[in-house]
Formats: sequence, structure tokens, C-alpha cells
Amino acid sequence: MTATPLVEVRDLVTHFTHRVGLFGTRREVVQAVNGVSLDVAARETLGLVGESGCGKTTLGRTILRLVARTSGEVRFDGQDVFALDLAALRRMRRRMQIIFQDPDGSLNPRLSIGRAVREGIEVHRLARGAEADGRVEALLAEVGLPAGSAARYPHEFSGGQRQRACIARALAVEPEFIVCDEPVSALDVSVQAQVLNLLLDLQARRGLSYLFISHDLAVVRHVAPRVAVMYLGRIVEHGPSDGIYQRPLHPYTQALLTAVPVPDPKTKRARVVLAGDPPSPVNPPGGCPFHPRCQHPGKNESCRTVRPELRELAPGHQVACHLADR
Amino acid sequence: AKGPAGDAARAPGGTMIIATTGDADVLFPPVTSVTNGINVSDLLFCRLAELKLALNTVDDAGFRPVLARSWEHPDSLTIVFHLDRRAHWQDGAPVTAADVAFTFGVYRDPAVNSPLAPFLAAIDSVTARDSFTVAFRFRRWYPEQLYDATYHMRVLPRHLLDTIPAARLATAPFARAPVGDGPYRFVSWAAGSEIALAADPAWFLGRPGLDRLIWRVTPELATAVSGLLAGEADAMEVIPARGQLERVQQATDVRLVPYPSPFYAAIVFNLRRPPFADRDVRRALAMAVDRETVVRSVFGPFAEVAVGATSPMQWIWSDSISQLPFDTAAAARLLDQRGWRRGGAGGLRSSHGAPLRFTLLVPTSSQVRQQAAVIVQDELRRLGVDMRIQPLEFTVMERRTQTGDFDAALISRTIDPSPASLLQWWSPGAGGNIGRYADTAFGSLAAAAMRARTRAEAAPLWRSALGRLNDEAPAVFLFSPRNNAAISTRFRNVTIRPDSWLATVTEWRVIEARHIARDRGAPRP
Amino acid sequence: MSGPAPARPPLLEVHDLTVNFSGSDGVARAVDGVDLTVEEGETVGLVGESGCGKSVTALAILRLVEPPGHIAHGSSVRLGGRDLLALGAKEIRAVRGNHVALVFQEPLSALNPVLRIGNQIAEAIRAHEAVTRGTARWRAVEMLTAVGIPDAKRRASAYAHQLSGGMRQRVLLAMALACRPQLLLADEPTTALDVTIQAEILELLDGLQRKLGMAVLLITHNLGIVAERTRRVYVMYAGQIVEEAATEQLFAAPAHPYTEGLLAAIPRLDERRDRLQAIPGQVPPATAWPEGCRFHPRCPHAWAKCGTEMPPLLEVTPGHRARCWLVKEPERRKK
Amino acid sequence: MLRFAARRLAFAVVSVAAVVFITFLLVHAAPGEPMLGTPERALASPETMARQRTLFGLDRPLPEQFLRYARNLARGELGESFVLHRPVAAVLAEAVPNTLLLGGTALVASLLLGLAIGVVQAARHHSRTDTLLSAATLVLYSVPVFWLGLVLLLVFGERLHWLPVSGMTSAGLEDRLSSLGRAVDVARHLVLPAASLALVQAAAFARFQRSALVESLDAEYIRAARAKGLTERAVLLKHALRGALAPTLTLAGLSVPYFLAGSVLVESIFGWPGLGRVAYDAIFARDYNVITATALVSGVLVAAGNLLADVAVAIADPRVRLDQ
Amino acid sequence: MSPWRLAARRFARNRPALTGAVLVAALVLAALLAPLLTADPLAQPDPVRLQNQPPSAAHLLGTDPYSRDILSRTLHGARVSLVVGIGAALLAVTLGAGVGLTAGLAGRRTDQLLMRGVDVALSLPRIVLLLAVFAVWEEAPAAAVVLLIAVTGWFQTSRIVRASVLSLREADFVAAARALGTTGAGIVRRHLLPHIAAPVIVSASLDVGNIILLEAGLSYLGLGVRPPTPTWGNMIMDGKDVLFSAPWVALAPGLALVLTVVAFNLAGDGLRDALDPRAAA
Ligand SMILES: Nc1ncnc2c1ncn2[C@@H]1O[C@H](COP(=O)(O)OP(=O)(O)OP(=O)(O)O)[C@@H](O)[C@H]1O
Ligand SMILES: Nc1ncnc2c1ncn2[C@@H]1O[C@H](COP(=O)(O)OP(=O)(O)OP(=O)(O)O)[C@@H](O)[C@H]1O
Ligand SMILES: [Mg+2]
Ligand SMILES: [Mg+2]
Repeated sequence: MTATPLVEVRDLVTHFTHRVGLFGTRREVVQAVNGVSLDVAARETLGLVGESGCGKTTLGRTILRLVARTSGEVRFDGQDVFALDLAALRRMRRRMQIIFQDPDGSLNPRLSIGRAVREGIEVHRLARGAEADGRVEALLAEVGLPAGSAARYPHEFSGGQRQRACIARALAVEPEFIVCDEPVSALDVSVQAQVLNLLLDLQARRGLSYLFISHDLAVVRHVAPRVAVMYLGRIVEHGPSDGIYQRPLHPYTQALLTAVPVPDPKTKRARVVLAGDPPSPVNPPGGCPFHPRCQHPGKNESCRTVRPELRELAPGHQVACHLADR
Repeated sequence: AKGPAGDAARAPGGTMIIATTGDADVLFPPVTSVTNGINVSDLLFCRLAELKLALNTVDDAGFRPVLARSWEHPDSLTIVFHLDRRAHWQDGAPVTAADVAFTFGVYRDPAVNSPLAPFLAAIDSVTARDSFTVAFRFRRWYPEQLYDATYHMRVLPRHLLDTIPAARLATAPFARAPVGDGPYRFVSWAAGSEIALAADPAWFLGRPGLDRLIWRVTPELATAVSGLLAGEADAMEVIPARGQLERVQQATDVRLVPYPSPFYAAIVFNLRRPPFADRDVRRALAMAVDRETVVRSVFGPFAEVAVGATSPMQWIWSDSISQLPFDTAAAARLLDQRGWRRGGAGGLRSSHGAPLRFTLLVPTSSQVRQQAAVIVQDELRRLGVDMRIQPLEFTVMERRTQTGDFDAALISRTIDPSPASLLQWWSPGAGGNIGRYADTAFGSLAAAAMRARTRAEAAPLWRSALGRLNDEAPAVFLFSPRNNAAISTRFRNVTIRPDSWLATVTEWRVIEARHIARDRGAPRP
Repeated sequence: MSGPAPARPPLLEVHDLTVNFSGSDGVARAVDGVDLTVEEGETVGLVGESGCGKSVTALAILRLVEPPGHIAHGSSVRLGGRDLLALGAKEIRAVRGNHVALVFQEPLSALNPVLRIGNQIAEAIRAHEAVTRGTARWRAVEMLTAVGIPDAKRRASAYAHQLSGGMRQRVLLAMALACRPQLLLADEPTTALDVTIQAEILELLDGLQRKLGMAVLLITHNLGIVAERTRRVYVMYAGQIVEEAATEQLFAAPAHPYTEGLLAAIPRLDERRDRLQAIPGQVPPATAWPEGCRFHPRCPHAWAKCGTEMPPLLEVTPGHRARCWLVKEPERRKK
Repeated sequence: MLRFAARRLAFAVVSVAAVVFITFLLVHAAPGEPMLGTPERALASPETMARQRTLFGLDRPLPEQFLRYARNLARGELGESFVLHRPVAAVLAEAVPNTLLLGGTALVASLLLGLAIGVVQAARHHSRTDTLLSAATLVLYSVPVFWLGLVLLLVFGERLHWLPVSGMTSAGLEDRLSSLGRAVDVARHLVLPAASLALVQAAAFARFQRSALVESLDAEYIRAARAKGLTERAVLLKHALRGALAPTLTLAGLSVPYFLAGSVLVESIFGWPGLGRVAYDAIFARDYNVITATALVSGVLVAAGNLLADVAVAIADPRVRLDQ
Repeated sequence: MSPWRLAARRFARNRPALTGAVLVAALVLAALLAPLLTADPLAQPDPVRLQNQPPSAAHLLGTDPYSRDILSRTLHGARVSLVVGIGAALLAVTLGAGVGLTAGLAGRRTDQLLMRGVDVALSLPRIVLLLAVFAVWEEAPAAAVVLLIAVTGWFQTSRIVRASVLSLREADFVAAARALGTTGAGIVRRHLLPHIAAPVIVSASLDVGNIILLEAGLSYLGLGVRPPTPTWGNMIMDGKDVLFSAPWVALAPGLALVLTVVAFNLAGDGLRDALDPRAAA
């Protein structure tokens, strides 16, 4: 974290406005991402964890400008992503890619794997004809798909293989940065390990940066040296993973960590069991967004009224909680 | 009401359900234009005098008194009618000379816009001499004065109508629930469905034989016939389709009553267009059409080849009228002579490179005419003539023929009992002369016929005129269908006057032994 | 049976359960000769990866497998000694939801979207007990309160889509437990939920189980849940039980290479590993199970015999069995 | 809800206005003109026709005619029939109830029949009964309405004499029947035309209902219902049907155009004095005001059907109803 | 194997669907070959003696009231029905797909405008419009019938297409393509069109049957394609009057009509099942 980071996100806000009601008679604003700042350095992985609906995907997509932001800034290699014109954006997209959670939905069922991988090569005119074919073959081999996969269609592959194909597609344009949006959530444990290993290998080989999104803390711990915890559109804790996993500062992170079942019958832990469901991002509570579910004994009035900002409590370890240092 | 009472004692009553394919438009005789409207209002309103069954329009002898007990011709331009004092409106008021004069005014009023007004053009005035005497004054003398004075108009009740502005007469409530002076009273009318009339027991000429007449609208002919065969209906004015006729023929409870129709159908050529300006081409085409085949194919035994621009209904009808023969060889020779030689593609005839080709307009409303056209097309093709058929919706075709925008048209003409109507269609300048046929020889023959005082005198002249028309071939006169009414065998004493099929319905009776439920339905008071 | 009172039979005894699905690309043996038992009041885990036949096993126990699937001849499912597979339609209905209840994986799709949740619970009660509509409703509300739904009376007239995921799963639990079943088949009851909610639900389930004294067959693919919540475990792979052991035993000394592989492949919160140990290859399709041991194409220790002969469940220690030839020939284990 | 209702209503008004505008343009731009006469008796002379045009303002430029029509319409006046010489409103007032009776009966009958068939099929899907019913509904669905009407008429009316073939009442007997007898009489007349319309649409409903049911029988909540120990009957009727009803009800609401189209044919065949018949006659007689008014009424009926479909769905599906 | 081939295979395994497809193919073939197989459908060998003849060796299906050969007319009628049915369905579907695609891809405003327009159009009483238009049309050549039926029949398709475009727009693979820098046109061509093709094909094939029925109804009312050109509708009308004495006149076209519509519906149902994304595995 010495040089300028590859990706800089500053105060990013993404809201969705849509009409609800029988015939769209009411407007509703979903505050999916609500003021997020983070950096990803070159060759680094930043883990992003949080519960369902807290805005992880939206954040990832906004960074790639796949979703319109409401305010805030994203810089890639120093360039303001939202200031680019369409041609420049397209060029920029060669350098940043995304892998999705659902390997079924992220491959067009009507395109063969080969054509899917080739799409990026063609769009950016990286190669043509036989050369492009060669590249496709090489990429598929690199992600560990059997020879001859190029001519086959997504439904002929297993989930893990499809995810490999998605990775190959993303790699085809030789990106520097990849948003991995829960790339292994849909996979079985045995396959999940294969894909995680593949991602780590590729990073080592190609010098990639990842924003690694997951709701599985164990997975994040495994791949990311630095982790951000998201709750209701905001980063509530952020720091080196060793720090976070061993001494979580935010009550939410604590609850999250203790809730994860550990596959070892011998460990018995004290558990913070939360009550209630996460509030809706349509009407996020005032003050600390976590206060309605917070089990901290010192919970007080300011939790309800004052929104805590991220504070650095240990080197590189920030937390947004009024009570964290008490 | 002594006479009628005696008659009523004999009258067994009964109900006749008449199936029709169309509803009435309005029951106000000056503007009624639809067949059923005319049929119904004919029974509600009386004429001064009626044609007898023979439909002789020339002599006074052809008429029988109705509202007019008698009439006389004080001079050649005047007819004086003496009204029957027994005649009264169904609200009790007597029928008076003032009513007759009023009626004439209504028919002639442009605000009423009666389509019958043109037929009254020869009448200068109608004046009431006293309550029961009325004088018609004509602009000129002609033998059919009595016909024109009596046939077109049905007398209207002045006392019920004179407060209504002329332009509103047709839409006034009266026009949908009229009060008449005829043998039947209006009972009810459910639009699109049913019109019911009941006998007026006090009708001055005697109580009608049937208590109730109900018109039942059944748009689909096949359904109407089914209803007839199933006993839901008793009678139909005419069954126009051969297949349906055959169904009725096989039925035991229904019989067909044939009568001459007031129609003929013809292919009219537009003489403004090149090939038809040539009389020989027209003649050739006429000779090439095997009308017998057309008639047998379309109608089987139920129609006759037209002898000319007339129908068997008219007293001038005769087999002796001269006609062009069916002679394809002669037709071919004639065309060859006129330069229309075979040689084009498909053996088509052409002259100076132009093929002998024309388009025949046929209305989509008439199955029969479409069928005939298709057969004629086939016959002409064998002669090397390319006739194309263009089926057109009725109103569109009417418009095109009126404006002269056609080659040929397969038209059907409804004709009056009077042969004078010939001139409406075939004299130069007449509105109905859509093909612009103009022939002085025909004109003078017809004019002579119109002046003849008696049938005997007039008939040969009319027939020569028709012969001349055939010879000139401004049209190919294809057929005159024989109408067939279908009437339940429950009815006796059935006669039909061709121009108005229910004209004699007052005489019809139900056979007592064959009364059914609806016959016992007492007419409402 | 004669003689002195025999030992009480286990609550649930599944023997040689086989379920076939006939489809256009052949017959899928989704479940193939599964044996398992659940004792009264006990929590037993059934783990395995997606598609290995866990759900079908649960459904087959209640005879809820629908065409094109069918339970093969020779299978038996005994509940307290009674063979459920031999019951008539009416009798099996009396078992479903009454003695044995089922909780599904997807709480949203398992609730009828057009019926009020209170009705759906009451309906389960009325299916088995002759109570009035009112009583059933009252009991439904009581059940909702018992599963921790606040303001249960009002919530009873809500529809599924108006509830959050956690609430829905609670409703499903309430529905399943309404008739106080002896056995609950919980088919991945928390898979669709966030970890924090998952913990809440599992705690709730624990509490209810203790209160009602029922047995639970906890189906999951999450070894962590198995480790925390069960006493005994069955591991399934490719339609078969491949290992059976007391939970502690299984985690301490897995006997089947598949179980071993699974344990090694899980990223752990409590320790950082450099590289995960992945099991190579993937689960074969149910229509084409490999010959011999079904795991052999992915097994690091496999030898020729594994490709031809299917191992039976072999006893490792009492109560610990594994379907692997290594139990007999441990020397073949590669280092 | 109120705003929604207002929007829907405004929308329906716009639709109907569009219908009127388009129809007005269409009929006035058409060749031909209102006739004084029938195909058999073309009575009117050109002068009479010309006077007719002036009387009805048909000689004015089209925009002027439309403005006048629109003004009258805004005042609730539909004008006068050129052919029938009476207010169009009166013509419709007689015809519309008849069509509503016929179409409504047919709609309800087809819906009930279609639902019943669909349920039977779904209950035994993939059985022989299901296959047979599928074949039957497919064929029925593919039969032209007029053809079915003719066959029913010939068989049940003319051959078997079970039912009357034409009209709404038995002519000549109305005044001798009690009001109950009259109702029975109308009902007997209603059977054949309503059946012609209903059978074809019932086949459509049945096909739709079957697949909706079979699909909903696949749902997890059906399995859950079975797992509760519910009877198959309760599963099918309470759980599956409730969910599968909404799309069929929507279809029913949207089937108004079908019934309108069918009524043109069926009313002709069975002599049922309704809107379809009025429209047909008016079109051929170029009775402009009547044509436009029938289009207007049809538009209103179709819009009402759409609205009904929305309402039905809202009633059947709380996800729609309660999405507030 | 590509999804299209998979669908084809599923279709081929579906007995009723295959029957429908074979029937359709046979019909198309018969219609194409009609001029070779049979005599002139307009020829009237002897309109007096040969009318309404029952089936015989010379006239396999008998003759009509004009002595024309019913077999020949039925086959030639197939040409009209198929041209109208298939033509109008294709045209309607193309229009609908175009509008639906535009609405789905364009901004909110255009979308609203188009869809409100479609909503209005859906409440137009199609039959009244068609009646009005056909009644006034001087000649209604098949092309005009096709055009009119298509122009009044694309609304539903446009809704279906728009809905699937809207949901596809949210699909991850579209997002992935955008992330790859694929242009809008490329996304439409490569990712959207192949997907909307399936529902469109299904709706077109099911439409064909409906349109054939509609055309027959119009012909039966004496509208639509005009005689003497044979259409099944006007053939049935020709036979209506002789339904009792010569039932074969109306029977042949009636059966042909029902058979054709059944065939298209079978094939359409089969296509729907085969192309159903839920059956994609
Ligand atoms: N296109 C959209 N329109 C409207 N709301 C949206 C849209 N995309 C996401 N949201 C809403 O924004 C919030 C955050 O969604 P997002 O998908 O970013 O969460 P997530 O953390 O990725 O959740 P998950 O773990 O379920 O993937 C959710 O409430 C979601 O419903
Ligand atoms: N309706 C069905 N038709 C055909 N095959 C089926 C059906 N249901 C299940 N199967 C087969 O049964 C196998 C086991 O399915 P099952 O649902 O029991 O797996 P599972 O272990 O519950 O997996 P998951 O963790 O994904 O729920 C599947 O691989 C599938 O091939
Ligand atoms: Mg996400
Ligand atoms: Mg499962």
C-alpha cells in the first residue's frame, strides 16, 4: 500500500429508484451503496464480506460502471472512470473485468464456450482467425478445462467448469483488475477449493488485483490479506484480515464471525446470536445502521442518532462504531 | 261492422311466423326502403286502389278498389277518387281526402327525401274536393296515370303527422310504432329480432284470416330454413339459394309456392369503354354466353333464362321476344371480323396488341350472381376472351356503376309491374342507364308503347322494343329467377302477387285441424 | 414375533432405499441402497454435495417422490417398526406431517404464495386432528409464537412474500412442528439464509427439539453445521452412504477418502492454510455412475479393484463404517 | 388505490377515444356510402342520394365531420342511424344487453367448463384421460366457431328438435308464457349460440389451465402441502388451483375480443339480435354512426375486460394485491 | 451440442409435436405442388351436370356447386390459408419483435410511449376493425389480408419481447458482455436476439393457427380473399347451402382447416416445450 492504488473508490453512493405498487404509482429509493471508500493496490486482493443485500454486488458493478453511480468517485489507475467517454470506457474495460456468482446466468446458454471467450478478443481486436482460436484454446487450458471445450455449450459443463469458463472469458482481454463477485458461492466445497486455487494461481502468474466479494468469511480469509466488512451499504470495518479475524472490533463483525459454524466438533465457542433481520436498504435506520440488531452492552443514544465514521483504531484497521474502543 | 263480424265467424284465426333474413329499416312508407320494411308497412297502410293479381298496369280494369271506393277520369289530366267512408285509422279517425292530399305532400317534400318522389313527378297536384273526394291532376296524359296515382303512395294519417316537421318524420316515434288503416295493426318491434302485427278485426274490408303475423329475423339463410323445417317459422318470402330450396322440397310440412320474381339479372356493358362501343363485340359476347347453362347450374329448375330486360312478372313477358342465339361459332366469326383474333397467350384474342380483356363487377352480397359470373367467365375464356371478376361490396359497386367507373357489371334490376320502368334503365340520360346505352330505334318503340291505351295495343310494341334491346346487346340478359316462397302446409288459400307477396294475405287461412300452440295465442287487446 | 419384548426398534430405520428417475437420457439412480437409522430424540446429520441424493432420500422416507421418480422394490422405510412403504394412501397421509414432518430448503418456494401463513399452519393441524377451524387457527398462532415470530396473531394473516427469509423459515418450522412430530426431516433448513440468521434458526431448532423431544435428521452440505449440531453423521456421495460415524469420530479420523477430501477442502476461519486441498474432478451425473467405487475416478488412492468392485460399507470401528476398500487394505493408502 | 383507479380509468378513456378516432377515419375514408336501399332494391336515385348526403352533413370536409362527431360524443350523443332512422343510442340499447347475455353466459360457461377440464387433466396428468382430453380440447380449439355453430344447429336444432335454432324467444308464444316460462324460453334459445361460443373458448381455457396447473403442481409448496399430509384433493383444489387461477382469470378478462369476434359470427348464424349483428349490418350499409358506436362499445367492453383481468389477478394473487 | 440442436432433438422426440410438424410439412408441400398435382381450381367442366358430384375417381373429393374439383380447390385453398397464416404470423411477429426490442432497449420515455400505445391497441376491437376494413376494400388480395391481419396482431408479441428483453438486460451474461466492452449492437445481435427468438418462434407458430381461423371467419362472412380464388372459408360458405344434399362440399375444406390448425398448434406446443428454457438442461 505504498504506491498509488490501482483502484480508488471515494464516497461512492449508488441508489436505485424504481416504481412500486400495482402500476408503479410510488417511487422507492434503494440505498444499495451509501458512501463507500476503499482502495485496491496492484497485485493485491481486497476481500469484501457482508450479508445478502448489503450492496456488495452493486458496489462491484458500480466500480466497473456497469451500474450508474449516484455520487462519489472511482479512479482506475488514476483515471476517473465516470468521466470517460464511451470509447475510452471500452478501452478501460479491457483492464478491469468481473466474474459473477452464478455460473449459470453469466454464460449465454446459446453461445459455445469458445465463442463466449472469444467475444472479448474480438471486441478489442486482440487477435483474429486462427490466432484467436489459439488464444481461446490456451485460455481454456489455463483455467483447466479439457481440450475440445471450446465447441461445447454451457449446459454441457458442471458448475465448477462453467465458473472456469467465466474466468477464461474475463482473462481473455488480459485485465489487471477483476471484481470477483462471490465466484464460489454456488459451488460445492470440493469444487470451490479448485476454483479458489485457480484464482490464486492466476493472480500469482499474471499479477492480477482482485476485489473479492463473498459472504463466506472463511473463504475471504483464505484469499484476501485485507478485508472490508459491509453492512447496509456502508463499510463498517476494514483492515488486515489477521487483525479482523482475531480481534474484530465491530459488534457486527463479531456476530458474523461467531455465527459461522466451525467444522470441528471439539471447538466450542461463545456465540453472539443476533436477533431480527437486517433492515431494508429502502429505509435504513438513522445513526449507526447496525444499532437495531446490535447486542453491545454499551449501546446508547448516540448509536441511534449519530452515524459513526470509520476510525483507525489499530494500524490499517478501521472501524465505524462509537463503542469499539470502549 | 256487420260484414266483418260474419267474416270473423268464419275466420279460424291463427298465427303466421315469417322468417326473414333482414330486419325492417323503418315503418314509414315514404322512406321505407328495405324489403321487410316495405312488406310490413304494406299491411299497415292502404293504397287508394290495388293491382289485381295479373298486374296489368295499363287498364283501369287491372285495379280493385281499396281506400277509394271508385274513381273517374273527368278529363285526360285528372283522376277523381271517391273514398270509402268505412275506412278509418286504427285510432278511430276516418280516412279522409285531406289525408291523401297530405300524403302526396309528404312524398314530394325534399326534406323527407323519399326515394319514391321521382315516380310522382308526373303528378302536378292532389287536392281534396271534399272530405271523401280527392282529385289528382297530372302534368300530361299517359295510360298509366292510375297506376302512378295509386301504386307508389300509401295514405298517411294527417292528424297524427302534421305537427311533426317534415325532416323529422322518418325518425319520429310514429315511424317505429305506426298507426295505420290497413288489415293489420302494429303490435311490437324488437329491433333485429321480431316485428309483430295483429289483425284489425274492424278493418273496413273485412277481418283478415290470420290473427297475427310475426316477422322473425334470422340473418343466416340456412338457419332460417332450419327454423322453417323445424316448425319454428311458417313462411318465407323467397328462398334464394338452390341448396336450401332442395331442402325445403324434401320437407313434408312445408311447400314451395313459386311465383314470378320482379328481378332480372344482366351483364351491363359500359359503352363508354372501347370494346363495348362496338355493337358487334357486344353481340359476340352475348352469343357466346350459354345462358341456359348458367341458369341450370345456378338455379337448377328454379329460374328461367331472361327473354330480355323484363321478368315474367310483367305482362309484357313473352317467349316470342327476339333474342340472340347461343352460337359460339358465330360469336367467334364476329370477333374475328372485328379484328379480335386469337393468338395471344392462352389463346386469348387481341386486336392491335391489346388483348380482349375486361373486368366484371359483381356484388359480394349476391351468391347467385357470383356463381353466374364464374360460369360466364369460363365460357368466355373458351372464346378467347379474358373476363376478370371483381367482387365488390354492394355499396362500393353501386358507387362505381353510378359514376361509370367500370367495364361491365353484373347487375340485378328490380322492376315495377309497369313496363314503363324499362325507360329508367335504358333510355339516354336516365339515372339507371349506367352503361350509357343510347338508341333511337329503341327509344321510339318504347315511346309508342307508352302511348298505347290498352294492353293489347301496347304489348307488341314493348316486345319489339325489348327485341331491339336484345339485338343491340347493351347487356347480356342472363336470368330472371322464379321466386319460391316456402309456406307451411298448415296454410290454405295461399296466393301470391309477384310484386308484393303478402298482398293477398288477408285471404290466407290456417287449416283448422292443424292449429298449433301459437295459433291459439289470443292477440292482445 | 414371539418371545420376550424385543429391543425397541429404532425410530426410523431405512433399509436399502433406492430411488430411480427415468428420464430421456436414461435412468438416474438418485438414491442407491441407502441404509440409515435415527433413534428417538437423536439428531443425525446427512451430509453430501449437491446432487448426491440427500433431498430425494428425505422425500422417499415420506413417499413424496413424484414421477418420473419411483422407489425401487426391496426398499424399506420403517417408522417405529411400521413399514411406511407398505401403507395405503390414507395411512401414509396420516404419517406425513403428523409423525414425520419435513422442512424444506427454500422457505419462499415451500410456502404457498396465495394462502395466508396462518391458514397453511392450521391446515396442517386440521389434516390430522379433529379440531375446529378456530382452534386450529389459535394453535397456529401459538406455534408462530413458539418459533419466535413477534406479533404472531397479526402475522398469521400475512402472506409469504411479506416476510423476510428468516421469518419464512420460522414459519416453515412452525408448520412442520404443528402436530408435534416424532421425527423432523430438516432438508438444508438454513442454506438459503445468511450466517447470522442461520445461527438464529439453528439455535431455535435446537431449543424446539429439546422441548418436543423429537428426533431430527439434519440434511446439509455444511460440515460446520454437522460438527456443531449432530451426534452421528452419514456422508453421502453419488447416491450412496459412503461413511457413517459418530460426529467426533468422523472429524477426528475420517475413513473414506471422500470425507477426508471434503474436510481438507474447506477453508477454515480458525486457521489459515496456504492452499486448499481440492478434490480433483467432479461429481458424475446420476445417470452414469462410475463402475466399482463411485468415488474412484477422483480418489487419490484408487487402484484397479476400486474401478471394478463396489465396496460395501465396511466396519472401521464399532459404529463407524466406510464404503472403501482401504478399510480392508489400509496399506494401499498413499502418503 | 384511488390514484391507480384514476389512472386506469383515464387510460381506458384514452383507449376508447383512440378506438373511436381510428374507426371514424376508417369508415369515412372507405369507398361507398350510406345507401337508401338494399342489394335487392336499389331504390334511390342519384339526386335522392345527394340530398341524403347534405342532410347528414356527409358533404362536409372530414375534419369538420369528425369535430362535430366528437363534440356530440362529448355531450353523450351518438348521432342517428342513417339506415334505421333512429338514434344510435336506441339501437345499441337494444342490442348490447343481448350480446352481454350471450357473451356473458358463454364466458362464464367456458370458464367453468375449461377450469373443470383443466383440473381433471392436471389431476391425472399423463394418464389416458388426460391424453384424450388434450386431443379433444386441441381439436375443439382448432374448429372455426361458425362451423361448430352450423353443426350444433343442424344436429340439435333441426335433426333432433331438442332446442330452438334461432332468435331469443319462441315467436308467437311470448305473451302466453309466465315470466318464469319466458326465462326458460330465453335460456333454451341461448343454449346453442352460447355453446358454440363457449366450447371453443372452453378448450382454450382448459389447455391454459391444464398447463398452469401442471406447472404449479411442480412447485415446492405443493410438495410441502403433501408433506403436511393433505389429501390429493386439497392439494389440487386448495393449493395448486389457487395459484394457477390468476393467469386463467387474466385470460378470461382478455378474451373479450374473442367473444366479440365470435358473436359477429354466432349472432348471424343463430339470429341472435345483438351487437355483432348490428355491427355487421351497419358495416355493409355504411351506417357510419352505428359502426363508430359499435366500435366504441366494443372498445369499452374490451377495456372493461382488461380491467376485470387486473382485478381478478389482484383478488387471486396477494403478491399483486398487497404490493403497496 | 448447441441449444438449438438440443431443442430440435427434444422436438423430434415429442410424438405429437412431430406429427404436427410432419402435417405442416405435408400441407406446405401439397400447397406448393397443388398446381402440379391437381387440375385448375377454377375450371368448371360442366356446371350443369357435374355440380355437387359426390367423390368419384375423376374427382376424388367430389365437385362443388360450380362443378369445380374440390380436391383441387382444397389444395389451392391451402395456398391461400398458408400464405395468409404464415405470412401474417411472420409479419406480425417481426413487427412485434421490432417494437418490443425498441421498447425494451430504449429509454424509459420511449418505452412508456410505445407500451402505452400497445395497451391502447390491445383494446381495439380487432374484429370490428377488420370487418370495417375488409368490407370497404374493393379487392382484398392475399397480400392485403396478410398485411391487415399482421398490423392488427402484433401487440401481444411486442409485450412478450419487451418483457424478455427487460429481463435479459439484467442477466449476468449481458453485464459480462458489457464489461468486456461489447457494443450495444453487438449485445443485441449476439445476446438478445437469439434469446427472444425462442418465444417469438413459439408465438408465431401458435399464431398461424389463429390467423387461419380468423381468415376463414372473414371469408365465411364474405370478406377477406374474394371468390373465385379458393379459400377454405369461402369454400365452406359455398357448401353451406348444400350441407345436406352434398355434405362433401363443405366437409373437405372444413376438415382441411381443422387439420391445419391442429397441426400448427401441435407443432407450436411442441416448439414451446422444446424451446422452453426450463427444459434446457
Ligand atoms: N437493479 C436494481 N434495482 C433496484 N434495486 C436493486 C438493484 N440491484 C440491487 N438492488 C438492491 O440493492 C440492494 C443491494 O443489492 P446487492 O445485489 O448489491 O447486494 P449483495 O450484497 O450483492 O447481496 P447478495 O449477497 O444477495 O448478492 C438490495 O436491496 C437489492 O434489492
Ligand atoms: N425430478 C427429478 N427428475 C429427475 N432427476 C431427479 C429429480 N429430482 C432429483 N433427481 C436426481 O436426483 C439426484 C439427487 O437429487 P437431490 O435433490 O436429492 O440432491 P441433493 O443432495 O438434495 O442436492 P442439493 O444439495 O442440491 O439439494 C440429482 O442428481 C438428480 O439427478
Ligand atoms: Mg451479490
Ligand atoms: Mg437438496
